[in-house]
Amino acid sequence: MARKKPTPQAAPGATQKLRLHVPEPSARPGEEPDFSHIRVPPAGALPRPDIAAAESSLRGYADGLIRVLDEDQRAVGEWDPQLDAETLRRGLRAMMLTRAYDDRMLRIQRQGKTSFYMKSTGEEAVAVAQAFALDPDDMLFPSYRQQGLLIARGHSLVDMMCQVYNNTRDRLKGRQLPIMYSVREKGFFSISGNLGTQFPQAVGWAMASAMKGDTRIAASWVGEGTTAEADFHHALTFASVYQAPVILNVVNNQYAISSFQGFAGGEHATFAARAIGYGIPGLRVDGNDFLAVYAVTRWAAARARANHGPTLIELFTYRAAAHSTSDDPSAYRPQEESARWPLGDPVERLQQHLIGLGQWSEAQQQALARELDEQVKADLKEAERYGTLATAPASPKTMFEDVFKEMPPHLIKQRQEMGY
Amino acid sequence: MARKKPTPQAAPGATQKLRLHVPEPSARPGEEPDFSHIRVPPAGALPRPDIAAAESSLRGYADGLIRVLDEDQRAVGEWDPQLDAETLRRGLRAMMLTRAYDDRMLRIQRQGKTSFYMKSTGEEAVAVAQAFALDPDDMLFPSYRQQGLLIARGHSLVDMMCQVYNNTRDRLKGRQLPIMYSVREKGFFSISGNLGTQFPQAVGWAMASAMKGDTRIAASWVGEGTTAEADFHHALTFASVYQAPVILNVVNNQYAISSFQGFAGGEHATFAARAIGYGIPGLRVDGNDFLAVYAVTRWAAARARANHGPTLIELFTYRAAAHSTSDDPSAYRPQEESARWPLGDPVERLQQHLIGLGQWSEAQQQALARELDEQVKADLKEAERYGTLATAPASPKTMFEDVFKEMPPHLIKQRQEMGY
Amino acid sequence: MATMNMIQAINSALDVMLGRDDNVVVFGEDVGYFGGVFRCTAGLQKKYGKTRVFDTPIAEGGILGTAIGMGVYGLRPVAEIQFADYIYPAFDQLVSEAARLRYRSGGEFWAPITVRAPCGGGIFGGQTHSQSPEGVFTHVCGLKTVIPSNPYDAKGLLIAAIEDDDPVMFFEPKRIYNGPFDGHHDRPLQPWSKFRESEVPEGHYRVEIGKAAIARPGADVTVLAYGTMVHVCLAAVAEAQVDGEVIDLRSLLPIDLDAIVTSVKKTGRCVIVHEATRTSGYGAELSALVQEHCFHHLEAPIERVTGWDTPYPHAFEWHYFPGPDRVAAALKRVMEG
Amino acid sequence: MATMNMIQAINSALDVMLGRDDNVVVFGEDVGYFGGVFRCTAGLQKKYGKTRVFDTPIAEGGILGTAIGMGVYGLRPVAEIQFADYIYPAFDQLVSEAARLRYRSGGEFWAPITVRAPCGGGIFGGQTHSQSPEGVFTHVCGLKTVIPSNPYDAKGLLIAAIEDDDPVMFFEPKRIYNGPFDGHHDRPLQPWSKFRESEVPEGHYRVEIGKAAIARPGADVTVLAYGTMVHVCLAAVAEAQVDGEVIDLRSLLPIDLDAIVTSVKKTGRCVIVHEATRTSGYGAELSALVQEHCFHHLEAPIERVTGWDTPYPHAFEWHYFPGPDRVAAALKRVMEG
Ligand SMILES: Cc1ncc(C[n+]2csc(CCOP(=O)(O)OP(=O)(O)O)c2C)c(N)n1
Ligand SMILES: Cc1ncc(C[n+]2csc(CCOP(=O)(O)OP(=O)(O)O)c2C)c(N)n1
Ligand SMILES: [Mg+2]
Ligand SMILES: [Mg+2]
Repeated sequence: MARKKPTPQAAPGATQKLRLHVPEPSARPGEEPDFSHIRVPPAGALPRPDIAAAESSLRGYADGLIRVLDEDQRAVGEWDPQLDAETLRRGLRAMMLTRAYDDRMLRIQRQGKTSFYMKSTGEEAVAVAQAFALDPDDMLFPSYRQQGLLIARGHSLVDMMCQVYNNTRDRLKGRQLPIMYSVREKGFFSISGNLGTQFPQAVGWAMASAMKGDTRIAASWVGEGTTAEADFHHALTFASVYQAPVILNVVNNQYAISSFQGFAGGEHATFAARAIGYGIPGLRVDGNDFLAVYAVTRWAAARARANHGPTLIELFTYRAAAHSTSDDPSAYRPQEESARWPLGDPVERLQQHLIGLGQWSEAQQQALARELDEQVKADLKEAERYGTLATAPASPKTMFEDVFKEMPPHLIKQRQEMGY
Repeated sequence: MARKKPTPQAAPGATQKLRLHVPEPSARPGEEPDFSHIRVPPAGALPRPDIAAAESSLRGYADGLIRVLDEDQRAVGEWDPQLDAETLRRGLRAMMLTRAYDDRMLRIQRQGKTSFYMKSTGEEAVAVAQAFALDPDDMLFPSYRQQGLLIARGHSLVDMMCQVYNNTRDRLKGRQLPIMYSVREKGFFSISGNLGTQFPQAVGWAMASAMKGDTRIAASWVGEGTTAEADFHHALTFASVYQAPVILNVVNNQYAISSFQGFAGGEHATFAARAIGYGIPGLRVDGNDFLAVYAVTRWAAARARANHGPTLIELFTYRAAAHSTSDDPSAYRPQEESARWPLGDPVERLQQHLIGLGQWSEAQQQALARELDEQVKADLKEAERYGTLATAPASPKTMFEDVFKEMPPHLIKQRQEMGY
Repeated sequence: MATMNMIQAINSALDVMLGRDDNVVVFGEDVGYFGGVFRCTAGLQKKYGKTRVFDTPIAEGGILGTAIGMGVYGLRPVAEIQFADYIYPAFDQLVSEAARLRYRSGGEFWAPITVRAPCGGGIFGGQTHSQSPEGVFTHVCGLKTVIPSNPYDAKGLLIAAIEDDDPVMFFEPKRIYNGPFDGHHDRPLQPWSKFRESEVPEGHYRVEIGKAAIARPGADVTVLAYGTMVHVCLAAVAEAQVDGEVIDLRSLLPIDLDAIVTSVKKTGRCVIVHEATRTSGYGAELSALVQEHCFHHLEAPIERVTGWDTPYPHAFEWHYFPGPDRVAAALKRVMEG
Repeated sequence: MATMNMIQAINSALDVMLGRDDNVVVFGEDVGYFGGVFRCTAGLQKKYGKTRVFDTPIAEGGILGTAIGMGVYGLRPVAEIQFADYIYPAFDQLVSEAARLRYRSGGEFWAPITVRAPCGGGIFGGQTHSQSPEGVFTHVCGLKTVIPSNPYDAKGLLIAAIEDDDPVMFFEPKRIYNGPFDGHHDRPLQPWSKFRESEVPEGHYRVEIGKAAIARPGADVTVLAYGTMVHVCLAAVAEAQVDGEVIDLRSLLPIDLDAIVTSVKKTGRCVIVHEATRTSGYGAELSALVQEHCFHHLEAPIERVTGWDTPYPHAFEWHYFPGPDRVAAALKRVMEG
């Protein structure tokens, strides 16, 4: 939790004036970054409970922090998922590809080739490790910062770029803001611009899967700031009441645009602890630790598949980049803060882990970085053959379609008015 | 918590079909009432913590049940508020008056003199003891089942009856459904027909009081069923973030119309436990124990006044009457269930306590019952002089007023159209 | 054929669809074991089981949020909002999600949900059990909105709504659940069984969404109404002794513009009636449409007879309710003007 | 006098009111330290402190629920909803509470809140950063709804809204924050500083809620518009070379009916323009009102030029946006028909 700067208080007993407490982050621009309030327990300290364990026996996990990679990036403790080197390398690759994709897309936005972009830099382990931990046909209800899910599921970058460009191959027909992907064949639900709405929808999907005696579970993601929305509460209530087979993830990257997580309640409890009041296990995990994120997600998935109900996971991480291309973090947080994040960088940590295992080298690392950058460039070239928002976007002809399954008379009339 | 009838499960490990869990109460009409799942800890067992105690040290209170009156209705333990006999007699009187009022109003509704009524039978200790524990100028944001707050604050029954009758003296000008009281001079906020909306409003009022360096705190009430609404989550979030001086009460009377509290999440956690995830103390109290309710409310009030922030109180009780005059509980719960409620009746318990103290007698009890019944009859006679909904309600002349502070032209025009 | 009131007709539609399609699920507050505060789902949980017909937490936003997720999975959820007045907590899930999903996903995902909600006043429910919010939903592109006025249409429209692959708002005028209330609250209510529209097939049939019905043919003035007001208008036409053509819109969106235009071009006069507050109510859209399409045929100003722009005052229900007298007066004005 | 764009004018209104009245508080998502995503509250927290100007959790329903409570206490809360598209989660608190409180309590309690929300498209914000939901709020009795079209009105109307004892919806057309955009997206935007309406008094003044302004007097046709569309209509009138009288409504509820009726009776023709979707938009109410009050003066059908009944498509913003060409075409039709 962020350090709570308490409002000064008069002597107890004496009737005193009430005072409003307004949260204050530990450091503002110009001040020294200060993460002294963040307790980082040693890796491997927490045991891995049985997937059938009663919620009441799991409450410690809401205040704890599940970590597998230690200071030297060695995997330690019961939560070590014991992944083989090949899988770890694929994970590293997917995270690096996500980062390379983000960097390239930011550039093309800066070049004016599209209107908007959002990076996930520093949070790649969340989406990639969780995609690896879930089954390919589990249904994903993401927020706008889990592009790593698509990349880890091997979706075409060209297809993603075409959406960002709103070009003639944009499967969303130029209708959506860049990065608001929807990829049905990859079990990736249409991203909404309205925060949190996907959370209860994921629960409903999971309830349906349970009604039908299916085996597929659902997972959803919101940021810590979004936990304040009604949809968060509705999702947890319905997940608890019907014991839905769903994994509800809160990505605590410390910020909601300019607001630090204290404005979502983070001064007074962890976000994992929100689960306790619903009788749902709440687990807090080092979100920059690929192995820990993978292991905790596997545990929650196994629990859900065995009809033991939902799990809330708080992924403790840091938003290293700006909120979006419309944002400039230097206006509200110390510049060097990102570099001081106590839990490090997920890509570097997994890389060091592999090197420590003798399964990876600096040389391979650099070669892979170059390879991925080339791939992204090549994909971008192809995507641009289908146009960009600046040049040739998709055709407005289709703009009256899909409001309804069949176009009602008034829309046919309006389309004619528009000249199509 | 209600006993959870678990959905049968296959052997762990084996990939199995998912199944939807749908809550089921312990007994339905025709079945034996069954409260075996309700743990009733001995009175006096729990210590009374310091009002400045950290929330993390109070989590046990969310699963516990604070009780002062033991089996013999003697006051025991640290939570005994040590009230003098006079105060106890006033409390008994207010609870009995509330019950007498409810019984009489139900009758007049059955006689067709008004359209609707809602009783608080069995829950009188909640409103009355809490009104006693708060200061007279603390602001109350009630639900529709805390008429006892008004009665405990000495509000005129005639005035309340005039609202129920929508008659010429109805201060709400015939606009509101019966029992939707609003009494500004008693710090009693306008009751809304929309569940839960008052919860964040109370937090906002408390925030304002804190901004202004005032000393008045706010209190609000919702039923356990209403905790599922967004407003509940918003209230707790804002109360936590700004450490608002507010007491948030959840009256768990086991039912929401026909739905037992399992449909609000009660199978998996207590409602007091909801507070934990927001870093707010959550205390569960025997809602039929006048002394316990009083003591816990005093504690929460003192905590708020000393700028130690909000408290959530779960008042564990039972809705002995129908939900409203539109409801017939025999359709969804065993008839005899109410009589079997393990925590007894709040009026009888306080009465026995006073008799045990040698401060009260059966004779006094009967005399008081007669006196109150007479008072209610007399007040009713007066109220009926100002008309009833069936005979002479308030005048429609005023029906276009108070939509806005000043009537805009379109409403003046509509009033003329109506002929006024 | 059976004789049904509107509650029975709605129950029958749900029963038929639960029986025909395993993907239909029915839920809402007090909907399961108890069968709904208006009894529309009575007996269905017993017949189809707890995982097809069930109670929910009291969270309209959660009910529709999860319903959308179920729809995405492939189910056809039918959710009840206990009173239309309580639909606002679910407004964001309806407007930003159910209505937008097909569009924003390029047709990849959609939410074939049906939202049932009792609406309208006349039962002394006060301002939070009497509202008619239908107009707001007609402004939301991506939602369909229907309101039946009798048992036959109620069952046929509800089945059509459940089978529709787009989200449908299905408003039930609670005042006419048991009989066609014509606004004369001082007279005994005639039960549905006395009227032809209570003859309802037991099995499956559809009333097409987007088609109006002519409740009473006439030559002098077109009266546009829906729900309870259809019966009020029929009474008013009789009492005003004008040859009014009463059109029961049944579907507000999509709207049967042809039926409206054909009638107004014939009569040259139009009165629009609804119970909802006037300003920016659906009557405004109807007035605009008629004016745009029939301008040169209009012989008198189009009149709106509606609820006043105030909350629904408990004691003055009958002053608020647009009864036959107010409609008749408007008819006379339009015939003269 | 100072020269201000709309952002500066709004900031100045808040500054003036925070300075004059201790009961004014300003809050919303990213409103405090950062000063708002559109910078409308920049510098105010530094000047007035954290308990007068502060950030909030991301919960629009909580923001307005607590705002109502503060209003009941006696404060004058000014809450920002970051984008009008995100107001729906707060819909119940607005409709069922803020709008109803004075009425249901017989005048004992009220919520003098002001809700600021940037609205409208034209900034490539896609379907969830471009909406114009104002029409919905005009259907809610108990709410006032205003939309300024220039810096002078923005400051004067915002001060009037804050001082108003009823809840006021204050919509800010974000496309004209920096200059009076006339719909010609291919031309450079002229900054406000080049226009008279950017001359704004530094101190306190009010623009009365409920009074329209004549943006351009004319004799041939009345053009009803508000917000960004005022500037689009001025351009269209010039390009169509008709002597149009452009009325900037400024306040949608209460509406300045006299100004509208006087103009239409003079011109005999009317075109209504808004960016929101057409069906049941506020244009429908305007059309109905004009037709009811000016029927015998109308020489041509009233036309509505609006956003289409689809979500706001990101890539096709300029196909969706009702630009000067579409308005000009309507003006010509109305002059002929
Ligand atoms: C309902 C709603 N309110 C406000 C916004 C504007 N908004 C977009 S992102 C954002 C911050 C979200 O922060 P968080 O949930 O922590 O997610 P993160 O961006 O950190 O991944 C806000 C306020 C929105 N999109 N939807
Ligand atoms: C927003 C909203 N949804 C639904 C209702 C209908 N309703 C009225 S009371 C009630 C049950 C409330 O139960 P609970 O919160 O436990 O309070 P109790 O009646 O037991 O005191 C319901 C569903 C309502 N009034 N408002
Ligand atoms: Mg965040
Ligand atoms: Mg209850």
